Amino acid sequence: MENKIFEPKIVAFVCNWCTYAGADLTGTSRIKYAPNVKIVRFPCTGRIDFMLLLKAFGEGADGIIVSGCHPNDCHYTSGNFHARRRWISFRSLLDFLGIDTGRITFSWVSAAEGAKWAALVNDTVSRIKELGPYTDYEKVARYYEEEVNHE
Amino acid sequence: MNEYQTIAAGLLSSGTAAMVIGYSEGSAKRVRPVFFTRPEEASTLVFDSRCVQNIAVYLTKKEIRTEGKIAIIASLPVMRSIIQLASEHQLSEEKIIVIGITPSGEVKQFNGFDALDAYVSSTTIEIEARYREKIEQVEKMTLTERWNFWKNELSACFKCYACRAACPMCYCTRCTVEMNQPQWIPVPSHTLGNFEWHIMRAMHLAGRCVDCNACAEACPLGIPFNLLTKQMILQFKKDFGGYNPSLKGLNILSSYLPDDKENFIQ
Amino acid sequence: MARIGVFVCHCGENISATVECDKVAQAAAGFPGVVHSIDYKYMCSDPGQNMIREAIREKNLTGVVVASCSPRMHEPTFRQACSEAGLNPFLCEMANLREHCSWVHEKGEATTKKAIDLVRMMVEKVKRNQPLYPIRVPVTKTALVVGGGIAGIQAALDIANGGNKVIMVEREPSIGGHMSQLSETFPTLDCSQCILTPRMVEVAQHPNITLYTYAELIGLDGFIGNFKAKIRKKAKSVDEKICTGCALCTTKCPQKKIPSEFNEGLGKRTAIYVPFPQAVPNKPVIDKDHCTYYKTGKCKICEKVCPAQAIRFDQPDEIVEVAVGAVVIATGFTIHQTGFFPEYGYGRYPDVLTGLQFERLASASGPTLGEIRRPSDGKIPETIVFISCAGSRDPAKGIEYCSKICCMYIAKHAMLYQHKVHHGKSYVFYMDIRAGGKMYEEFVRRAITEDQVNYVRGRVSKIYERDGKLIVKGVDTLMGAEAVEIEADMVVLATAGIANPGAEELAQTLHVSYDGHHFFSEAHPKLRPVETNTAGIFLAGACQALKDIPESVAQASGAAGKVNILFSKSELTREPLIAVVNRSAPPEYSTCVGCFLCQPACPYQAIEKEEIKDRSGKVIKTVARVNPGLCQGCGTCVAFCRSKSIDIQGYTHEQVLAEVMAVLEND
Amino acid sequence: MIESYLLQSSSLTKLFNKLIETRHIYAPVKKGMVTSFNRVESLEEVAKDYIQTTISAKSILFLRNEILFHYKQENGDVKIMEPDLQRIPELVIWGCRPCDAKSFKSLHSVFNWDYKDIIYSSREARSAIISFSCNQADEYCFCTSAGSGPGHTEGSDILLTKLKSGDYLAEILTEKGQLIRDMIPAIFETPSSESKEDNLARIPIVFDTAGLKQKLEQAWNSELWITQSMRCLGCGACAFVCPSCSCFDIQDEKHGKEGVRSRCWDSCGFSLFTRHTSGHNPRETQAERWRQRIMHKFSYLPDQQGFTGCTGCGRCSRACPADMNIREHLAALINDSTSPENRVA
Repeated sequence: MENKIFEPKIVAFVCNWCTYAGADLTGTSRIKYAPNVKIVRFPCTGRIDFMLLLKAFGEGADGIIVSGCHPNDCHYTSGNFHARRRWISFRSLLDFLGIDTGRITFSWVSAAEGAKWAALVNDTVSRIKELGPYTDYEKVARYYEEEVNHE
Repeated sequence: MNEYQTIAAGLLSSGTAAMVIGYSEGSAKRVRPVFFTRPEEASTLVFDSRCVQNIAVYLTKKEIRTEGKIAIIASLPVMRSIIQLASEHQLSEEKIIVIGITPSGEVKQFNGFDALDAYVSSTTIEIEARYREKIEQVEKMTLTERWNFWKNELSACFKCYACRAACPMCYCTRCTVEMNQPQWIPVPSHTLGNFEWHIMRAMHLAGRCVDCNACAEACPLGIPFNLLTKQMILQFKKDFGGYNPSLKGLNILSSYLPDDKENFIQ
Repeated sequence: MARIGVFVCHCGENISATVECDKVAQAAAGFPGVVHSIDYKYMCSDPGQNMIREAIREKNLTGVVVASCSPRMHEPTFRQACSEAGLNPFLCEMANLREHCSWVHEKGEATTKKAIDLVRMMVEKVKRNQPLYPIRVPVTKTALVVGGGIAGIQAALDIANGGNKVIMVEREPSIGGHMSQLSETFPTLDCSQCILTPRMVEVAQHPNITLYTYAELIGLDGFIGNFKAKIRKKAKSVDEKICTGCALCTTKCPQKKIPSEFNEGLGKRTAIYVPFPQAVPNKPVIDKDHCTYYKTGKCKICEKVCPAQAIRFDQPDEIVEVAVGAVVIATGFTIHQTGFFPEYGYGRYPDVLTGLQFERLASASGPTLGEIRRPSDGKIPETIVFISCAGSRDPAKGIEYCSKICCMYIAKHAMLYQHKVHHGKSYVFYMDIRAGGKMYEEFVRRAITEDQVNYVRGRVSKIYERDGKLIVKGVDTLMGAEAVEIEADMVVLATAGIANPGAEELAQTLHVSYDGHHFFSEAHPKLRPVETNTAGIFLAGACQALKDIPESVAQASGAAGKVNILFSKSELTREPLIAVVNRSAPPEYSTCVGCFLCQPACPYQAIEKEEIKDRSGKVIKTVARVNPGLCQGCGTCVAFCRSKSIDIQGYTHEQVLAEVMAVLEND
Repeated sequence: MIESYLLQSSSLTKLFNKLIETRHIYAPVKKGMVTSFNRVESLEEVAKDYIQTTISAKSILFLRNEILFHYKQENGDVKIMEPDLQRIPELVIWGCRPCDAKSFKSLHSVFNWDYKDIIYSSREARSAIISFSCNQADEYCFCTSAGSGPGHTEGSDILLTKLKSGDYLAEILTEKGQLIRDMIPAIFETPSSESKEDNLARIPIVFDTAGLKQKLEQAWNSELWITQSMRCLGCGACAFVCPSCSCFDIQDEKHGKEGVRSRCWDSCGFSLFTRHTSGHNPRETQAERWRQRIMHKFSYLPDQQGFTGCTGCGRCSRACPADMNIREHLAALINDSTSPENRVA
C-alpha cells in the first residue's frame, strides 16, 4: 500500500450550463486529463451548498474543484455572483479554521473552454499530489477508526 | 425610580405596553432576564455592564405571548438585533416598544422601527480590541497550528446548543442540525460534528450577526467560537465595504455586486 | 426498495475503447439496489432503447441509469424511452462515461474505475429521485409590445397576423420611431417613410392590435403566459374619440418655438402638436411642459378653435392593467448628441450635426424640405465632412463597441449630398469601413467611385471655427499620417448609438438583465438571440444592440415567431426542475420561518409570501412560496436557505449529498 | 463497613502515584474558567481549588458519544462488530465531590433498570471513585436539601475529608475502596479524633425532598412552570453539566460502506426531544419541558427508584445562560399557592 503512488481523490462541483458543458467540450475535443477528478453536476454554482465541500473532505476528498460560468455569463443571470460572495466568505472562514483552502480550486470555465477545463484539472491534480493526502479533516470524520481498528 | 424604570412603569400603567422585558438582580451577583406585567415591578429593573445576555432572543419565542405590546429594555446590541430581526420579517412594529439605553447611558424611547433603524445605522459594529488581538494571534499561526488550535477548542463542545439558544438570530423552528433527511451535521458531539456545527453556525450568521457576544457568554465551556463570527465581520468589512444591520440594506450573502473582488477564482 | 437498472453503453468504440464496459456493468450489478445491469454497443439505438423498456417492464425497475454520453446529448432520448415503458421520465439519470471519461482518459484501470464511480454516483442519485410531472401553466394569448419603432411594428404585425392579440405601448405621441425620421435607406436609397407609413397605418387599423401611444409601461408582474402589465397612458389633453385630426389647433397655438423632437431640434413645433404629418395616430397632443395654459392658467386658444370641441385640459393620466402572455421589448436606441464631443466643439457650432439631424435635412418632410442647408445661415454647404466612429470604438469615451450602422449611413449621407449638391465636395473620415451585408460593400463603393466621395482613413482631432468655416484637422493615415486640414461648411458626426435613457429602469421593471451599456441582454449570444433570460420576454431591434433596419425587422419577426409558438398552445408545460418550499402538517406547516432573505437571492422574483391561515382566516404563519411559473431552477435560494426549507427538484439535498458520498466511496 | 483512616497530606501523592501505575486517572483540571474531568498523569495537573467542576464526572462512565457498534457492508451482507469491552481500562475518578459520587447511583439505576447496559456497566465495574468532601460551598449548592451533603459517602469508594491539620480523613466505603487501600496499606494510618463534621462546609437546608415530592404531585397545573421557564432558552446546558441526567439519542453515521451506531447525550429541554415525525409535540412549550425536568428528578425517579435524580450540585444553575436557579425554583414550588386549576400552556 505504501509503495503505491498517491492518486488524489478530487471531486468537482460544476454548473450545468458552463463548466459541465465545457467539460463535455474537452471530451468532444479529445483533450486528455487526469482521471482523478469526478464531476457532480448542479444547475448553477448558486446551488452549491458550502456544506457539500465539508462533506467531501469528510469523505476523504484530497481536493475540490468548484467551477461555473464566468461573471455576467450565468445562465440564471446572477447565480455565480451569489456563489462568488459565498466563496469569498466561506474560504476565509475555512482558512481561519486551519482547513486547507489550497486544496480547493475555484474557477470560471465557460462552455467554450474545453482546453481550460483540462488544464485546470491537471493543475489541480498536480498541486494536490504535491500537497499529499488530506487527512486532517478526514481523520476527525473517521474518529471511530482508532477505536474500532483493533477488532 | 430612575428613567427607564419610570418609562417602563408608565407604559404598563397606561396600558400602552402589556409586558416589559428587561433585567433584574439574579443569583450570585448575576443579572437575569425578567418579564413583568405590573407597573410596581418596574423598580426591580436593573441595567448595567452585566446585562450581556441578548434579551431580543425572547421576542421571537412562542412562549412569550401577550395580547398587547411588549416593551423591551434594549442595549445597543439588543437594538441591533431588533433591527436585524425586523429586516428578516420576524418582528412586527406594532407589537414592540423599544426603551433603548445607549452605550453612554442615555435612555431613548423609539417610536417605530424607522427611528430605531436611524439610530442603529448611526453606530458601527466594532470588534473589541481584545478579540481583534486574539483573531490576529490565530491568523498568525501556521495552517496546522490553526487546525490544532480549533480542533482542541471545538472538540470540547458537548453540543448543548446554548450558543444557538442565546442567539436572537437563531430563531429557526427547525435548525439544520436537526435535519435528518439528509443528515447534514452529525448529531454526536465528536470533533467533526462540532466543527461542522460551528462552521455552519458561523456561515448562517454571516451578515446577520450583530456581535452581541451572547453566544460566547452562554457557552458553559467557554469555547471561543465567537472568534469565527467576529473574524467574519472583520473580513466582511474588508471585502464588502461595511457591516451594519439595517432595514434598508440587503443581507451580505443574499446580495452581490457585479464587481465583488476576489483573488482566488481562476 | 429501490430496483435500479444500469445500462452501460459502448457507444460503438467511443466508450469501450478506453473503458471496460463489461466490468462497469458487473461492478454496478453489485451496488445495493441494482437489480439489472448490462452493457450494450449502442444504448441510444432502437434495440438499445428496447432493452431499457423491456427491463423496466420485466424487472419492475424503479430507476434507470444510462451510462453513456453527456446528458446534454441524450437525456431526452432515454427519458422518453423510460416514459414509454411506464416509468416516470425523471427516474432516469445518465452517467457521463463518454465526454467525462472515455474521451478524456487513456485506457487503463483508473479509467474503468472512474467509470464505475460515476455509475455508482448516479445510482445513488437515482435512488433518491422522485417522479416529477411537467408544470402546466395557462397562457394568455395577448402579447405586449413595448416600443413602436420598426422593430415593434414588425413584431406586432407578425403576432397579430398570426391570430393573436397585441397591445402596443409607445412613449411618443406617434409610432414610427427613428425609421420615420430617415430620409432614404441604404443600400437601396428608397424613401424610408414610403415603406414605413403603410405599416404604421396597418398597426393602427389591425383588429388584433390595441395601440397605446403617449404611454409608458410602469410595471410588470407575473410570469410567462401570465404577466400583468401596468401602463400609464399620459393625458393627451385631447379626446381622441372626438378629435378629427384636422390640426387647426396646431396652427393657432401661440407657442411656436418649441424645438421639434422629430426634426432633431432643427425645426420647431407648437405646444399642441402632431409630431409629423404622417403620424399614427394622426391626432394632436398637448405638451404640458410648454403649453401656456398649463404654465400660466391662461390661453386655451386651442379649445376655442377646435371645431370638434375635443380639447380636455382636465384629462388625467390613466393607468391601465392588462393581462399578457408574452412581452416583446422593442424600445430602440438613441444617439449621443454633439455636445458629447469636446474636440468637436461641445455642440457649440450649429453646423456640426449628428447623423440623425442630417437625415432630417435630407428628408423631403424635413425643415428644409429636403434641401441640404446650414442651420446657421441657411446656405448650401460647398464642402461637407462626415466623421465616422464619433464616440464608438473609443474606450476612452466609455464605448468599446462599434455602432454598426454608421459606416453605411455615412455612405448614404455622402451620396445624398452629392446627388443634391452636384458641385459640392464631400469627405469621410473613417477608421475602417464595415460594410458587411447584402449589397452593402457595393453601396459604399458606389459612393466612392460613382459619387466621388473622398474617403480619408484617419481620425479628426479637432474642429474649430474660422471666418464662418469649420476647420477640420485630422490625419490621413494612408498618406503616411499626413496632417489634413479641411475648410468645411458642414460637419456630420456619426455619433455613437447608445441605449435609450431609462433602459436600465425599464430592465428592472421587466426583470430582464442588461449589459454595462444598458442594452438588454439576450439569453444566449448565438443560440437564443431573441429571448431574454426571463421566460416569456423577448427582444427586438436596437434595444438589444445597435442594428440596422433589416436586422431589426428580422429579429422582430423572430421574436414574433417565438411569441406565436408560445401562443400556439393553451397551456404551457415546463420541466419541473424548480425550487419548492416544504410544507408539512400543523402545527409546523413548513420549516420555513419566513425570513425572506431568499427573495433578493432569486434572480427571477419567483419567491412569494404565502400566508397560512386557520379556518377562521387568521394568519398563523407567513412562509415563502416559489412561484412555479417564474422559477427557472437555478437553486441559489436552496443553497442560501438556512433552515434548508427550500429544495430543488432534480437536485435535492438528498440527491446531491448522496452523489458526493458515493463518488468518494472507497472500494 | 466504613473503615476510617488518617492519610497524611504527603501520602496523597503516594496514593496517586500508586494508582497511576496500573490505572487511568481522571481528575478535575482547570482550563480558563472551566474545570472538567480529564485524564491526568500527575497530581500537579489536578485542580487545587474548586467548589465544583463545570462538567460532572458522569462523562467518564456515560460517554458524550459512545460507539455501540461498528458495521461494514461486505459482499452484499452487513458485518457488525461490537466494541471490545475488555479494552476498557481500570480507572479511578479522583477528586469528585460527594454529590457527584452519589449521582452515579441514578445513572446506575437507569442503565440497569429493565435492561442491563453492558457498556455502561463494564465501565462502572472497572472504575473506582475517590471523592473529596467539601469544605466550601457557594450559593448554588443545595446538596443538603437533595439527600446528599458535603461529606456524604454514598457512591464513593473512598471519601477523603481534608482536616484542619492538612491531613485527610480517609473513609474506605466499599470493596473497591479496600482493594485500593490494600495496594498501599502503609499510608492508611489510625485516624485522629478530629471530627469530620467540623471540616465540612455548612450548607443550609432550603427544603425537604419528601415535602417537595408531595407538593409536586399536586403541582402539575401550577402557574410556576410558566413563570419560572419564561427565561429558559431551551438549550441543553443544564442537562449536559448535570451528573445524573441520562437522556441519550441513538445515531447512525455512515461513511461509504461502513459506519457506526453511537449513543450520544440528549436533553429533555430541547424542543426536538419529544417531537414526533408528524410534527406534533407532546411537550410543546418550554414550560412543559421544564416541568418534565423537575418532575422526572423529584417525582418520577423517586417513585420508580426510591431516590431523587438530583444531588444538589448546583451545576445547572451555574451553567444556565439565563440564570435559571434550580434551588430557588424548587423552594418556590414548595411554597406554591397558585391554583391547580390553572393549566400549563
